Amino acid sequence: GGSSSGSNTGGSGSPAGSTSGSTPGSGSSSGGSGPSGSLMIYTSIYPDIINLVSPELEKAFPNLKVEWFQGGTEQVTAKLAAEIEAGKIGADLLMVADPSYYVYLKDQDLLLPYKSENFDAVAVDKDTEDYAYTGVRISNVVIGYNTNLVKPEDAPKTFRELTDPKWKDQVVIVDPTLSGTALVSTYALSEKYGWEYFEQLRDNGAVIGGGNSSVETKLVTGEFAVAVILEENLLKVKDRGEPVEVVYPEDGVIIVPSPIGILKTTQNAEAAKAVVDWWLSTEGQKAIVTGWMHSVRTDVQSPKGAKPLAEFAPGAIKVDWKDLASRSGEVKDKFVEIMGK
Amino acid sequence: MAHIRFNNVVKRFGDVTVIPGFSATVADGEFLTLLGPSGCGKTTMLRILAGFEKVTDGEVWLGDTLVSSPSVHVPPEKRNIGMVFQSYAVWPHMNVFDNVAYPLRIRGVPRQEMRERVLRALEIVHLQGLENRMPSQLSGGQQQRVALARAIVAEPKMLLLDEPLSNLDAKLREAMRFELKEIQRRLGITVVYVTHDQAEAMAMSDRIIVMNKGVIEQVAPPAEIYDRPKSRFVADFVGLVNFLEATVESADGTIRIGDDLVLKVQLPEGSHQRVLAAVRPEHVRISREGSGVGTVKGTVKRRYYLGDQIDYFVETSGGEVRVTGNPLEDQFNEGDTVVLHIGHAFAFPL
Amino acid sequence: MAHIRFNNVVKRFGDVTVIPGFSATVADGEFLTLLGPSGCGKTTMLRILAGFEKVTDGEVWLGDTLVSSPSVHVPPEKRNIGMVFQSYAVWPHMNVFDNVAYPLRIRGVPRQEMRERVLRALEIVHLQGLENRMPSQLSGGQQQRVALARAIVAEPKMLLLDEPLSNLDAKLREAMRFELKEIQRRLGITVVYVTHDQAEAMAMSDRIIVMNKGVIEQVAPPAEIYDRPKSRFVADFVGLVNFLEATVESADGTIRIGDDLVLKVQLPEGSHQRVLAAVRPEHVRISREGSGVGTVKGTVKRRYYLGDQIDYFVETSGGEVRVTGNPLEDQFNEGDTVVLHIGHAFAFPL
Amino acid sequence: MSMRFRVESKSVAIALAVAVLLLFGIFPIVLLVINSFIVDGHFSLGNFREVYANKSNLTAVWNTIKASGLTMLFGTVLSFPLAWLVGRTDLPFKTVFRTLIITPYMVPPFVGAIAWGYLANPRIGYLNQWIRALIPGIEQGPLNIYTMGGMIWVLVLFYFPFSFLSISRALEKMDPSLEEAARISGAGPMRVLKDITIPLTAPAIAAGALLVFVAVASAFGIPSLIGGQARIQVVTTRIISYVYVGTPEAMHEATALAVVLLILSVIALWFSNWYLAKREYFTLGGKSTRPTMVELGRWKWPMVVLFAIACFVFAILPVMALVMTSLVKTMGRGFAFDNLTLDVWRSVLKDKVTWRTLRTSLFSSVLAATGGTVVGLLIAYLKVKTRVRFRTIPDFLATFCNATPGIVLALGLIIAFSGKYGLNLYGTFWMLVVAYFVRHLSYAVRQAAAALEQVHPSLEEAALSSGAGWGRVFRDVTIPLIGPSLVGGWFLVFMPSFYELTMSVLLYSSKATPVGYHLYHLSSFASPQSAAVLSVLILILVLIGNLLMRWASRGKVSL
Ligand SMILES: Nc1ncnc2c1ncn2[C@@H]1O[C@H](COP(=O)(O)OP(=O)(O)OP(=O)(O)O)[C@@H](O)[C@H]1O
Ligand SMILES: Nc1ncnc2c1ncn2[C@@H]1O[C@H](COP(=O)(O)OP(=O)(O)OP(=O)(O)O)[C@@H](O)[C@H]1O
Ligand SMILES: [Mg+2]
Ligand SMILES: [Mg+2]
Repeated sequence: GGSSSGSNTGGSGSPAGSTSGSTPGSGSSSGGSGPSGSLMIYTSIYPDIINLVSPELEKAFPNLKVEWFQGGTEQVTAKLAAEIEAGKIGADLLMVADPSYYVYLKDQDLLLPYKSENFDAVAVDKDTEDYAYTGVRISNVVIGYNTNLVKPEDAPKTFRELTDPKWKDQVVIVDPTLSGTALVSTYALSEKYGWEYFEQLRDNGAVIGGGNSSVETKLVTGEFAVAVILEENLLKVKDRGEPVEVVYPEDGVIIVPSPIGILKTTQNAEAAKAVVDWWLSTEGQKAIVTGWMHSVRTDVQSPKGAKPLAEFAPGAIKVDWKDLASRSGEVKDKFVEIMGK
Repeated sequence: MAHIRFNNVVKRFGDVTVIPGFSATVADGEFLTLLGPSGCGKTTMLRILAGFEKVTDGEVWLGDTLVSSPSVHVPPEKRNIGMVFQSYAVWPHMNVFDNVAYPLRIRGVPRQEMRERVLRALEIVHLQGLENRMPSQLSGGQQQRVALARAIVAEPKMLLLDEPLSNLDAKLREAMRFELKEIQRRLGITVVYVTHDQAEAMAMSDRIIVMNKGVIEQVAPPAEIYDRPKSRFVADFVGLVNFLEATVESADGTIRIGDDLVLKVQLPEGSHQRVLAAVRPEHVRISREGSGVGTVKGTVKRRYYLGDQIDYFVETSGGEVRVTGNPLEDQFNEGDTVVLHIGHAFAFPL
Repeated sequence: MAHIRFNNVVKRFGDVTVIPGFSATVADGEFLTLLGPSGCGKTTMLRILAGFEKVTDGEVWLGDTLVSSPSVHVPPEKRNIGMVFQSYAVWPHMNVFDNVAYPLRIRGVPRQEMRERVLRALEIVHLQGLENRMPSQLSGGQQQRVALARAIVAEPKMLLLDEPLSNLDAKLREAMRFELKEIQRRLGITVVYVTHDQAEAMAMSDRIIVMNKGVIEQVAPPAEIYDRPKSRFVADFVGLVNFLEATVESADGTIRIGDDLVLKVQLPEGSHQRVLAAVRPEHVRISREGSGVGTVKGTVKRRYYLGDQIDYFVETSGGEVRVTGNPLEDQFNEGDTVVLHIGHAFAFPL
Repeated sequence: MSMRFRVESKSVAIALAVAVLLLFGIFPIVLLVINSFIVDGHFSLGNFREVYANKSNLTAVWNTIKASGLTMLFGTVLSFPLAWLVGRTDLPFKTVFRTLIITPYMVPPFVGAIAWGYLANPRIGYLNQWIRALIPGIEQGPLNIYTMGGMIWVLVLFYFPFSFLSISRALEKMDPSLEEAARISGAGPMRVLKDITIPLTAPAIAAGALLVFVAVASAFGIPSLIGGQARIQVVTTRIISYVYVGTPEAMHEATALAVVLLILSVIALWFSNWYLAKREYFTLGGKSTRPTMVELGRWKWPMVVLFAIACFVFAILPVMALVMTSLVKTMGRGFAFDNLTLDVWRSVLKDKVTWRTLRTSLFSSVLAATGGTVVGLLIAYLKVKTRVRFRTIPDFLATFCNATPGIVLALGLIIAFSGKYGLNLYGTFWMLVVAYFVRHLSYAVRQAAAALEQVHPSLEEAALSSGAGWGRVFRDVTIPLIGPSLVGGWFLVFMPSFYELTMSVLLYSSKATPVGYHLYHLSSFASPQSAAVLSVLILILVLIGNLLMRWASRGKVSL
């Protein structure tokens, strides 16, 4: 590692105009009033959640100026890759969806080990060796269906069932080349059922509907009856009154415990650590739940309309994040090869 | 049939009336020239005849076919016309050969014959050897000749030529004139010609139309236009002329100009006390002395040597008179006292 | 200082040598005309002088400044010239007024003065009242006059005029000639003029350069060019001429043409057995009879009426001779037997 | 002589323009490309071998060539007659038609793709529903936008304005006597079109075709939304799948794959240069001729109807689909009278972020478009009007920048301008301006170059001999003569910059958030309806802007 160690002058690399003049540690020295200076968080959590937590963070850390760069997981990581190349990482804290990316960053020695005071409360995958990252929110890949088109009793019960002729030309799935969570589900399903599963899906007329939001629209408008999609998308539109329902597949929900991690190059490690603590606290986790995701803590309840994690977590499909981290390109290629014309 | 008839043609651009009313006929095989001041509507008439401008009113007939009227419009390509545009309109993306070959190509002339005919046309306009040049590599006169070659190559029934020789030198012009005349005679085609070169108009035309502000002033064979101009405008526009105010002395046509110049002319219709006498320079002989009817004394004010002739401006009691002298004959200098012998004059109402 | 010096200027386009070598000087305030066949390089020379073409070799000096050489190139806008392009180059996006006003605008002339000067220039070219027209609403001749007005409006030190009157009728041409000459005299500017109109060249120029294929054939005042052409080419190109083969009878210049025509000429340098005699049509008098030195019998073959003159082509034993007759005098018809009196002739080596 | 060393304003201006292009466009791309040759700190062709050995990538290359080629072909074939109708005939309402027909260009392509999804998805597309209602017995379809044909259809609609704008301007500028000379030679109108009009407008046609080709090859929105569902991979979607791995190594692989787009664009540009170089195209000369409009006669009203139908299909239908979507309460129930609401409109219009991002985008894209027009004009001038050696190189370089997919270019910009090489723009408003400028510069170059090809040199020379320096000539003669094309080029840069998404998402900062980011966020996190509202809003604003411009310039400047 070390290729990107913070040999550069303070604060200048921050992309979102962070004008922090803070010297390392300046935040930590100021005892009672908490960390100060500024902190840049790169994240893929929804902007409405950011809007929600911003005032809370402000309350919790009155001297800290928290800035956000928000985008899809893929965009955030692409940006980070370029910054790594330029040797100017702008983020202090990273909160993107795909856990395997943290495996990669850790391998590159880019993450700052930190065992949060709330670490033990986290009930999902976390780096228990080095404390380089820890899950902070949980997204689940599930099945959704349009209630205008499918009666609850007819709804598919398993991922496997989607290859059944009953669902011919009715299924829409998310593109793993565009979405990190879809990459995870593709990996998980191909590991569980082999690539034949996707060949069968293809032959059954399943369609790649783009990213999660685009698939969501196709399901909502009734263009497709069934979708393999993130639970949070379904919960959100269902709440809005759209005709969709969630199915937690019996052959295993795919749980994606999205982590939080501190970049080694941070100039304000104290603040970063404090904010990690906050996110893992019950306040932070409540915000997560408002955003239709599940909390990583057992003491925070599930989002509205969702099954509690505990009910489906045991039967979830296990994902080997290390393996995925090293094979993501291969998985995408294979998927494209199978689904492509 | 390339007999042309203009039937009270009117042309307006927006609210500018360019042709208030134009009626004329051109016989089959005739060489007709439009002559008139810049901006009088010559190009407009040619364009109407070619079918590029619709008429605002009136009719144009080609033979027995009505080709233009406010409701009828035969498109240009159906009129079998060759044309040289005042702006040349040589196609910049084709070389000389292709430019000239185009009308033949359209007519589907076989390759070999086409080649021959194009080369012949290029020879006629003295452009042999430049077939492969692009127009931008040609001089102005060369481009004009490409346009000319293109107009004649297909030997159309009718040729419309808008100042086709204006950028050529005297020698080449004369050669071209000769060739054009030759083509016209050989093929018996009808030519409508626009030129501002009087010698050209005189030498080539069967008839000349003198236009002024879109209106026909006179239609007649060249000699008649020159010798019996119908109006002061025609006399003035065609050839050089000295205008001198005169008093009518008697009804048989004797007029007096200034103190001592007495001339015999054909008086214009209607009775007039005073008329405008018009005298062409070449109808005046200049000499050292002389007297009698038609002579007047004067002083040489200015003198211009033109090579084949000398122009004198002579001050007389009746006004300044321009005279053309032959350089071979007696020459006069500025300030010399001379006598002018006026051989012929016309008279117009003042 | 608008004294111009061309120092062995060479111009090649790719591998076409257009100007093989051109040396000449133009005095301050001189009116110099370039005369030559189409494509001989006149426009090229003007463009070199204006600074639009770089020279391949040689130098151009304006006064004491080297303005063009293979390594030096003063841009056109620094040369203080006015120019009329053979293609007019009237700007289609500006109306007449703005086109003409442009050189003044560049020079920062105040509004009111600009307006006056533009209107004056438009008056000079007879375009009053068309200030607000767009070029596309003008006739060819009108556009050309806009170009002329634009060239003179700023009264530059040097005027380069490339066939500026080619699309104007005789009347307007003469008026323009007069105005140009007037401007030149008043301002004492240097004018380099390209024309194919010989009368124009003769009447206006202080000196004429006759060019042929990029090479200077003769530089001299008009009368000298006409009366003492240095070469057969010049004699032929400037003015009309009859070429007749002749045998030298004696070293004092007596030559014989055909059977019976004996003339006295100045023999060309070097000794020759046979020479080419050149006779200008206006140096020949045509009559019914006569005899002696310088006379020859012949038959009228063709006759062209040109208004102010009549051209006769007379067949003699020495060849066909073109003669200019005055329409006022005795007229001859095709077939008539006539006698030609030759007043003056030159001789060139065969 | 001191003259020899005089610094000309012309050379300085052009040199500056080229320098700007090199610094902001070429430098970042070259950095990336060089890095793509380095594996583990050594020079290696490994990335290239890896990427180009992959069968999916090769299929994607072929699909890209096919999609770009066909879009270019259909786009050109479609725009020529339309451009001819508005440029050379007395077609009634042509100013309205001219603006309407290019409205697809005023809508972000990905939104357009969504709109066409609403219209023509085989199951519940509005069009299909209507057709099925009219013709009973059809179960599905009959239209299916999710096919190669469907994708090309949408691509054509969104990219043909390149061709339409440049061709219509060229036709307007053409000296009609050139066509008349052919008519009089006996050629009928169609023959004249083939022999004279089309060859003489070749620079404009080629310019448009080239832009369409390169733009489509480097486009992501439409191929991803439509091609994805149609299972058609193209180079950009493949590149994205590399980039989205989120590691520098994958980024290098993405760059290696992007190189094929650079090569394709170079081939296309080289081909067009080669074709154009053989001829001259001065159709705007020193002698003005009357601007004769072809009279359509009895074809007039049929043509109006045809054009109106085209406008309806190209512009009104998709916008209508967006508006309909934006008005429904729940998308699940579709467009029904008891399911309508203005809430989405209200919330988007009331949202301060909407207006803030619109403002940011307006400023950045006006700057990018203006800068692009100036630099593009100079580069085009260098190429067309000078005899300098290597004069065509900057044009190639601008085309490179255009051929580089936005995502790759954005990565390059981050690497180049985050301070490592002395200049730190990253995270500022200026980064957006630079990105938009670089990516779309070649639109301006193409438009200007095609227009300059037509202008006879004597028009500039006349101004020089009037005493104007080069800068003045440029301002007074050159620019006004090709003005309409420059406005067209400005618009072509402005519009995609205004709603730019791919690069914006990577380069925005909290202080300067462009509307493209907002749009992205609305469509992926909020509701597709708010994205529809925002797109329609952008469209309305642009149309108003156009009207204002036309009004302020008394009809001289408009689209
Ligand atoms: N780019 C070029 N390449 C090759 N030859 C050229 C080029 N430009 C001009 N020429 C040739 O140079 C010669 C001189 O051209 P120029 O325009 O100077 O002639 P000109 O004397 O003005 O003729 P004109 O009286 O017909 O206008 C012509 O024969 C022309 O064909
Ligand atoms: N579109 C137009 N709008 C207004 N007036 C016009 C338009 N086109 C031409 N004119 C005018 O019509 C008149 C006739 O033009 P035309 O070109 O026929 O003249 P011309 O006789 O050919 O002149 P020239 O000898 O100068 O070429 C001119 O006075 C011109 O200004
Ligand atoms: Mg005319
Ligand atoms: Mg010339």
